[in-house]
Parts: sequence; C-alpha cells; structure tokens
Amino acid sequence: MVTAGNALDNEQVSIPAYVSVTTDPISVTDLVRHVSTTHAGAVVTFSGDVRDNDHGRDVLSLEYEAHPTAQTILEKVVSQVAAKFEVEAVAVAHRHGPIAIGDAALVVCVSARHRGPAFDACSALVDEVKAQIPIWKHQVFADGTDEWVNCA
Amino acid sequence: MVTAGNALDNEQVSIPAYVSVTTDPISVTDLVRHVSTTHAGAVVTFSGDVRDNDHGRDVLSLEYEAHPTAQTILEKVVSQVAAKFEVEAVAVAHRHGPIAIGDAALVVCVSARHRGPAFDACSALVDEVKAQIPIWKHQVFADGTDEWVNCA
Amino acid sequence: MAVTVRLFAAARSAAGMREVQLEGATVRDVLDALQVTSPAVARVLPQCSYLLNEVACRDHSASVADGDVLDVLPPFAGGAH
Amino acid sequence: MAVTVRLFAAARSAAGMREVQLEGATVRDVLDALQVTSPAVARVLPQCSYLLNEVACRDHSASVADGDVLDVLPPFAGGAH
Repeated sequence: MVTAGNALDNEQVSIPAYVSVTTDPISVTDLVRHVSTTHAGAVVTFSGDVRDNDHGRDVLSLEYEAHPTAQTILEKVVSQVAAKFEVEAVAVAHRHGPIAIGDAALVVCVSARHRGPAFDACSALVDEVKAQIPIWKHQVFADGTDEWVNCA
Repeated sequence: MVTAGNALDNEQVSIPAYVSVTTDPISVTDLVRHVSTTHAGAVVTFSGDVRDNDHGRDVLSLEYEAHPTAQTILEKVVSQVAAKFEVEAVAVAHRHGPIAIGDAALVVCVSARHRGPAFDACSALVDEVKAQIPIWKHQVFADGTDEWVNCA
Repeated sequence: MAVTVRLFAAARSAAGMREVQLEGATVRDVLDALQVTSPAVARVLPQCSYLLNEVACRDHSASVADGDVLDVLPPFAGGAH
Repeated sequence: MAVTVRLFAAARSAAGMREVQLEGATVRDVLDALQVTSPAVARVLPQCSYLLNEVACRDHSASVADGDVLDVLPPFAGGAH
C-alpha cells in the first residue's frame, strides 16, 4: 500500500495502491483482484501491449530497460495521481526486460464507485506513468535496424 | 461479427465486435482475448460490478431481467457506437438473471492502436449500452424491501 | 382485435401478471383495457415505453391487428445513470 | 573528485560502455570529461537528464564529491507519446 499525502491542502489521502516494476509477465487478472471491492461498482483497466509494428516498420523483438529507481518513482507517481480522483483502489504494473509481441508492457487498473472517476483516473495514470517512469524501450526491426524509442 | 453501416455518409464501417447477452458469469479474460491483435497497442476494459449497497442501503441480492430483444439491440448499439472511433475491435457482454454481489453485470472491452480512442470508445459504449439495452435490475435490500431500479 | 400484452419488470410486478390477452382497435385502446384489468399497473405506465411486435411504438393511435404482441417496458436499469 | 558515471539505454549504446569513473569538481566537469572519453555519447547528451546519487540534478554547476554516482538518462520510452 502506498500512502499519498496531498501537500496542497494538508489533507491526508490514502488510496490503496499495488505498484510493481517487474520482469515477469503481467497478470491483468491479478491486478483486477488487487482493486476489487464489493462496494466498487466500476473497474477500468488499461493494457498497453507490445505491437508488431511502429511507424510502419515491422518489429521483430523488443526489450525494456528500467532504471534502479523505477519502482520508487512509479509508487510516487501512482499515489500522487490516484489522490486526485474519487477512486477506491489502483494497481499499476510495468514490465521490463525482453517482452514478446502482444504481451502487456504496462497495465493500469482502477476501481471506483462510479465509472466517470474510474475512467478519468485510469487515463491520467497511464499518461503520468508513461511520462515519468524511467524506463526505455529498445526495438529491433525486421530490416535489421534497431532504435531506442524517443532518442534521435 | 457485427457489421455497422454508417447511414450518415454511406460509408461502410466494420469493426469486429463480439456481443453477448448471457446468464453465465462474464469472463473478462475471454472478452480481452476477443479484441486482442498484435497490432493493437491499447486495450481498455470496463467492468460494471454489482455493489453491496445502493444509495446507502445494503443490497442482499439482485437479479437482472432481459427483454427478448436485448441481444439484437445490444448488437445494433455496439456496432453504431464502435464505428465512430478509431478502434480495432470491441467486445461487450451483459449478464442477466441472478447475479452475486461483486460479479460483473456489464463488461466492455476495446482494442485500438492508440489509447485515446480506446478510452473514448470504451466510455461511450458503456454509456450507450446502459441507456439503450432493455434490461431491468431488481434489488432486494437487507431491510426486506425491494425495488426495480429507475422505477418509482 | 385480440392483442397479447406482455409485461416486464416493474410493470409485471405491479400488475401481478406476465401476460394478458386484451381487445382494442389501437394501442391506446389496449392500454386503456390494461388499466381496467389491472388498476395497479396504471402507476407504472406513464414511465413506460412500448414495442408493437418488438418494434418501438411511440404513436398510441396506431392500429393493432389480431395476434399482435404489445410489450410494456419500464425504464431500463441503466437509463438514468 | 572521482565520480562514477552510469550510462543507460541509448547513452550506453552510444558510448559502448555501461559505467566509467571520471574526475571533476562539478557535474559539468564530469560531463565534459565524459565527452572526451567517449565522443560518440555527445550526440545523445543534449536530450538527457541526470541523477546525482539518484536525485534529479538540473544544475550542472552543482559540486560533486568522491564516490558520487551520476546517472545519464536518455528520454524515457513514454515521454513523448
């Protein structure tokens, strides 16, 4: 559980959060279980899966590299973002290491009483996690070239 | 597969859609499998679960009743809404009959190349399906009273 | 004309019956006959929508034929959310 | 001051090394020394951010101490999406 202190209004906000940076395959079912409660009416889940193409080029294989601080930073980002929404619980997992095409690299799962906050929080978490987590993506293309995504 | 014809501009749009009105428990894993493709980078899933309370009253048990046209109408709504978004595939299941607290009554799953359309389409599908599907919800409360939701 | 009226959800609960055969020349006639047969259902009808042979029917002056099926649909579970 | 510089992702690929010990009194000194040691990394550095002992470091005039660790971080995978 990650406890988020909202610095703006000195109000303590604590949304139960499961956060994982892992080389293991991500189980969406497990993450959903982490956020399930009998009084949460809505669960919204995002799964960011590895594609077989990027900008029209066929991707043969890819690998994510994580900085040693990735888990700590992910916990901080998740608790800060979750605290802004009326949600019951959140679960976020980011995978690193080699990943097979079609496997999930990032999964975000949010439960809430109502679906509006569940959708909003899930979408905001995906945006902020992707922007802030120190993880890099290395793609090898079918034509033999390779690239670190976002690095010219 | 449901094929949607867009009457407004005579353009034929066909988004692969799995649609089910069922008394069986809904498997989110199965629905996700229905929308998965190796070139869809984002999968967004909504699960509307049965809550143990409503407007502050404890819910003991509940049951959904479906009109015989529910499957046909769901197919129509899903294909119309899906055609408005840049998505790869959608899967929608609505359960009826008795449902245990915590089980899913409605699950909507959308895959897309990019996460924006996946979130938008999933949210729009939930709104339109809930508004248009001829299904009723009967709740029995802990205090012995019961109600048909939305009927005074 | 003999029309089969099918009652769903809150309409069925209020009327205490699932289905009834009623006479009339129009949808309005049949609904009037329904309220005579089951005064309790009158409370629910203002919120209801109707299907004639499973097609939406908003015009209550529409004619009905022998064997037609008129469905009485209370507001759907998700309609107001 | 002897500082350990750790290179990640595209910076490591460009430099062809994962870690190097360099001398300097400030972050800027150490980065200048890095570009002398590995001219190939110079192309990547303008896009990079830095951590000094795993804390974000934007002020390149900051002093470094013996044993400090300076991490070179290229843009993250999700940063531009």
